[in-house]
Amino acid sequence: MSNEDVLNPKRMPHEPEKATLEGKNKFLGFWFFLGGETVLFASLFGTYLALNDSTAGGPSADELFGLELVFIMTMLLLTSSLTSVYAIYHMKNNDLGKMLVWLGVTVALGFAFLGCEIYEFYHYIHGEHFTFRSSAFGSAFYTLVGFHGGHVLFGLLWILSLIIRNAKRGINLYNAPKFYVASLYWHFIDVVWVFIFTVVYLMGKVG
Amino acid sequence: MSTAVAQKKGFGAFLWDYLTTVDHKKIAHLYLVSGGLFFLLGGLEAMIIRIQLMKPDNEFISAGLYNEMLTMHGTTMIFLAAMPLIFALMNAVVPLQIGARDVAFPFLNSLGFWLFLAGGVILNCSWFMGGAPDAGWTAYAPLSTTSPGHGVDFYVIGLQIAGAGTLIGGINFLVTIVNMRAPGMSYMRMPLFTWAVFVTSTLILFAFPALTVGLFLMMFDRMFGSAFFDVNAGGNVIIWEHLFWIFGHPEVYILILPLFGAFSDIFSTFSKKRLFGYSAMVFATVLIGFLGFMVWAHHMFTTGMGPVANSIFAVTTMAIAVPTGIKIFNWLFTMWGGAIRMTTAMLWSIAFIPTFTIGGMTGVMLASAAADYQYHDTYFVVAHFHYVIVGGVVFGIFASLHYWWPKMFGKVLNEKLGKLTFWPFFIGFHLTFFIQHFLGLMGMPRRYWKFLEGQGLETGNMISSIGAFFMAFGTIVFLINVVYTAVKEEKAPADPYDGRTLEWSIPSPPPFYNFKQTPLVRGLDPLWVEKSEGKKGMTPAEPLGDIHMPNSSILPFVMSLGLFIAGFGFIYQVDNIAWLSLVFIGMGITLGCMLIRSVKDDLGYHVHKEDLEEEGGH
Amino acid sequence: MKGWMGKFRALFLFSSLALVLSGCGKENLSALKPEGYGAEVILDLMILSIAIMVFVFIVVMAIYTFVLVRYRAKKGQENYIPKQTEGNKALEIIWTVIPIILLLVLAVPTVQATFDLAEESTKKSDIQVEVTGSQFWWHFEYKGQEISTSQDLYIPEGERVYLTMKSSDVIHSFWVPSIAGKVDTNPGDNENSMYLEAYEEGVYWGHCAELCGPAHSLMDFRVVVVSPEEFEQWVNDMKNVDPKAEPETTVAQEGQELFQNNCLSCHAIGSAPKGVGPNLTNFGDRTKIAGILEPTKENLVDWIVNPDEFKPGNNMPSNLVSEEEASKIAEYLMQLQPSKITPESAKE
Amino acid sequence: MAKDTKTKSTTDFKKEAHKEEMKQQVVTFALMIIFTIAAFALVVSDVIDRYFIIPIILLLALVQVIFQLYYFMHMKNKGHEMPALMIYGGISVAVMTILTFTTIIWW
Ligand code: HEA
Ligand code: HEA
Ligand code: HEC
Ligand code: CUA
Ligand SMILES: [Cu+2]
Repeated sequence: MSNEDVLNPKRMPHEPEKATLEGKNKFLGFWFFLGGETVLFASLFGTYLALNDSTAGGPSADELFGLELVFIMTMLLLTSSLTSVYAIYHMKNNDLGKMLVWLGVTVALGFAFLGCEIYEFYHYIHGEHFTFRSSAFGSAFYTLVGFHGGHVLFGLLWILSLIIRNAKRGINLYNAPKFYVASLYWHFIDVVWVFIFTVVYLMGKVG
Repeated sequence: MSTAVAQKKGFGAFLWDYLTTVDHKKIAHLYLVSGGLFFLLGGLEAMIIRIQLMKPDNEFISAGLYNEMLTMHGTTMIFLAAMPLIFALMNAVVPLQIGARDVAFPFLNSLGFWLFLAGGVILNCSWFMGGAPDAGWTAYAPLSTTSPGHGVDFYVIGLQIAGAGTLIGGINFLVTIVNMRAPGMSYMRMPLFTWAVFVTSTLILFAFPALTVGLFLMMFDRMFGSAFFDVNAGGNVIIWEHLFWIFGHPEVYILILPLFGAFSDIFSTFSKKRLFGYSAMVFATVLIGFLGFMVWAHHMFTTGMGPVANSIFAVTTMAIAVPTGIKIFNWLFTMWGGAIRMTTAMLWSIAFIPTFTIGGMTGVMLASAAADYQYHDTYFVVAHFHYVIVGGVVFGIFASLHYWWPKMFGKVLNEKLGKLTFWPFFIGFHLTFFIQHFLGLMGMPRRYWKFLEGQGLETGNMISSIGAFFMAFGTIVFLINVVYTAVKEEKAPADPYDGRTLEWSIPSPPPFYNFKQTPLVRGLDPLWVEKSEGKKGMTPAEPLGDIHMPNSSILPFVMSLGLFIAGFGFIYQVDNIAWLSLVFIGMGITLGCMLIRSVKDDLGYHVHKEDLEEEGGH
Repeated sequence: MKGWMGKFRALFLFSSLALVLSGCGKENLSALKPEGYGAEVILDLMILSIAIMVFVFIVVMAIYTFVLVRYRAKKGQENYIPKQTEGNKALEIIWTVIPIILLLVLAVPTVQATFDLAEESTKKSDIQVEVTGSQFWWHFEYKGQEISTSQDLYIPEGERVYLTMKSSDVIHSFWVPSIAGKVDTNPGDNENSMYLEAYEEGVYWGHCAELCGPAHSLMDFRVVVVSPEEFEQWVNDMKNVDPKAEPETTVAQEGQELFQNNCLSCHAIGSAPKGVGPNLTNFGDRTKIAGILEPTKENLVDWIVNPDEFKPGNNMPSNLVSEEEASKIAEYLMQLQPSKITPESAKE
Repeated sequence: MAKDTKTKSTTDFKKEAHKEEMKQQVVTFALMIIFTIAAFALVVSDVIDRYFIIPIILLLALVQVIFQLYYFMHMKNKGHEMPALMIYGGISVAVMTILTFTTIIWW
């Protein structure tokens, strides 16, 4: 396939993200990467579970966490997962405008989530004097949740740069895999969050 | 861009070529040279260790320096010598064996190399910047978290960066093998080296994240005051042990499996027989990879996990002997009935069998949990793992280098010098390490700066040290051979050994696009299949056409440079917060490069059919 | 690598095996000369595993030697193409099943021994010692007895002594090769346990087996095994120590004073919880100074003045006192012999 | 001309298929929201014994994740054999890791 064909496909195939060898590679490579990320987060979860009682006299999970904010954050992130599905749906229908809109919504929801998280951390640090250094529990908590937050931030910047870069040109076989893979990443972030709200917050509350 | 890099090149152009290359064959050269240098460095450190232990109560080097030496020896050998040398082989061979023109992600391939190099250089900078890490290659907390100075910081940052490179490399090879095989090359027709690389890459994918997390925790504890391993704030030092070994045990199979694959190819080629029990070999490789994840705690029998956990891990560990045994016997029966040619590559492979069997068997002895209460952390363990690592991995690397040298550099290594490399190394190896089993049982713990007089350990240590000199001699002969071959030997033909697999169907060294026409694979050992039907080479699977090639790029190098700079920022910001600026500069460079990579279209170029026709030949 | 290599290697293995079975190394240090229950159980396990391994190795080497002798390409065979065999189901099953059986033979006693050696104290009357590893010395506290010592651990012959193990800083590992295996001492709440059961009176060498800093290789200690009666005597003597007792000679008295002014902040005499430095109650009976030096007066003076020269990185400050003062302190320390039961009694 | 209509109808068919899938996605989403609310409600209301709550909310999380993977991330579609293999590989290592960290880290 010539480079022109890749940038300006004469006809969009059914799965534009997997139409070229590069696209197929990207698709597969990214899934594999997510397999590795699974172990990465499992190690962090394991560490958290091992240390969640090690409060060294500081506040415990039960005393610290409030569920209202976490619930809102969960809803934000879950919804953003759906909106990114919409974006890919429109990508497959070769409808750039709608795709960008939905990606935009996704990014907005993501930033809202991130805002909540920052607010939450700020509250713990300044309101409760619960920091990264207070105890092994503190270290484990901020590391696990912070790693997830870092992933969210990276995802947002990534999707944003894709939006800006491709705003003025159509969907083609070169950028379709990029959008697709970014959306996979976004879903994976959501998967991790499902476990965070369950294991960290809900189980922390149950005790 | 499309016309390949200028033909007549000065040193500058040559350097630029290698800095920007995304060609897997050149990346293989890069891995080989840097891995080789690190091997010499690690070997030098080993020599210093052996000189210190030559006689009792020796003061050749100080206690602190000894600990740095043994830590750096282990770390360098595993992460900076063995791993990259394996990656050199993977890069040089896998795409050729599956009939591909390049790897799936040429850009990432280059990035992986530069990250490894950046990490390795950072680690070794510690020597000149106030002391190397000194907590053992296992870096158990809290010795590592409380170790004064910056030594362990270099360990943490260096391994983190090098590890990221390895992870990228692993994913790259997985996708390459899944997606880029030539038509007809089904999974069950892949050469065993490729199979082994596939399983190894899977292990990398699942093992390295655990190390990444472990290193992050250690980094946070040392640099940002967190309390993961600080027992006074509720931390738990056992977490590090688990994270390290969840990575560490699979790591030793990451080291050995590719060479198991290489040995399979070598035995088969030089016995002129197809591999005995091919499907069993594949199955055993997969099984070893799988079991490799369930045994890590056999390094922790004396940690105190309790008899239940110890028993479980003892039994799972022993189970690995079964698939490994399947391999040993299949190799033997590959040679059975064959016509064995005793080339240097074959010599190393043949020496591997008894050596590795001994190492594996001492492994099973170690796996016997209760008995490990005696063996653990003694020279018995040192003997075990050098038998498997040197006898398996290093022998394997030497065998593979002799075997694939013509494919990598276009010349067959000199056979006489090859044998002169082998014999001293082989004899020296057994001299050094066989006796160490007994030293261990006689009560000599490992990581001992000194042993005292009157404990009956003198003779053994002396013999052991003498052996190390033989190994050094062998290594030096190898270096001489490399130079001699480059200068004196003649150009090698495409298929100097009457080979069986696809890499031997193209010129030595191959053109940058590897295969002018993708070959059609019609069975296991595809080239052999064609040859046995009287054909000269492979039948193409496609008509001659344009070849799509990736563009070179300096970005991987710059990205790694960014992390290199940021690494120093992280290490020194503990002393003075101003160093944080380096973190921002370095991360800025790296993230900036990522942004450029993401927004700048990079579609590669095409080598045109007409140009290919002009080249003619082959 | 011709056939003779294989034979040579087999021979080599045999002779070394003979070496193992006949035992080698020093009596009080080698894992191959068990003088206690743990070491004996483990040696049995080792011998079983070595036997299995030798069997496997012989089988492998037999095939190996045969193949290499028989199937080397001969001159003039350059164009010979061997038969391309795919495999052999029966053979493959054999070399899967036989190793499984061999491993089961090893696994069962392994699990048994693992549980056997994990036994913990059940009776109140058991002798229990709390072992604490510190950079680079060992502290021992006899539970319920108000006895604390360092470096030399006294235990009665033929009785199980239960140890609980912890660390005050980094991970160490407590290893007495000829009596039992080793167990790590972890900092924090992860306390371990093990037991010692020695068969013969004697002084047994112990090592620290986990990298713990520069002087890791010098963190030696000893287990002094005495008869049960002697042990009882020793316990009584140690309980009744008067930490303030005046030494006889005047030099020693001056030494005592100097010691109290300079050293008592770290070193206790008499029963006391673990301090920064070793407890010196029965220092006069030590087998070695700081675990490694012969217990002579010169060595002691040298140690007191400059401990770092002998144990790099240890936590005792150098040059606390002058050489002259050190000599007086040495006089005092060497006469701290509260009990007639000493390492000499263990040697009969 | 004829060719053109054919293209058009396949595109329509494609769109139809995508739409069908999209409906599934919305249902998936609704279920996920319900599960989430259920999990939070269980914890807040405190009606069930805590020993039961934890397995239940973990189960709910698991189901959600399966939804994400199979529907949102299309793992149910074909061409996902390798991704599934690697995700399950990752999950098994993850399970072992977490099992370890919840059982034998402290003793
Ligand atoms: C390439 C690297 C490599 C390989 C392949 C292996 C292979 C094995 N290792 Fe080794 N090991 C290391 C590298 C390796 N190891 C390192 C580096 C350490 C130390 C780390 C440190 O602490 O610094 C270590 C430490 C180590 C320990 C911890 C010791 C301790 O610290 O106390 C144990 C314990 O179980 C062990 C066991 C095994 C086993 C059972 C195998 C098995 O895979 C071996 C299987 C092979 C065979 C058994 C031979 C062939 C089989 C047959 C011929 C069939 C019939 C056989 C029988 C029936 C027995 N290893
Ligand atoms: C791939 C892994 C690998 C390899 C190949 C080796 C190779 C060797 N190793 Fe090592 N070793 C380890 C991995 C490896 N080792 C690990 C992981 C540890 C544990 C560390 C720890 O406890 O934390 C260890 C520990 C270790 C110890 C124990 C230290 C201790 O516990 O106190 C000893 C002691 O004898 C030793 C010796 C040797 C020797 C003699 C070689 C020889 O085979 C080396 C042969 C090579 C040479 C001799 C090079 C010769 C070249 C030159 C001399 C030229 C130099 C020129 C220039 C630099 C220009 N190693
Ligand atoms: C800051 C604490 C500290 C002070 C003060 C100190 N020591 Fe020590 N001492 C130690 C430590 C720690 C060790 C253990 C060293 C080792 O083996 O690693 C030790 C070991 C010893 C030993 C060897 C003990 C043995 O069991 O074999 C002797 C003897 C000794 N000190 C004497 C003295 C004398 C005499 C003084 C005063 C002049 C003194 N120490 C002051 C900390 C101290
Ligand atoms: Cu304590 Cu080594
Ligand atoms: Cu292992």
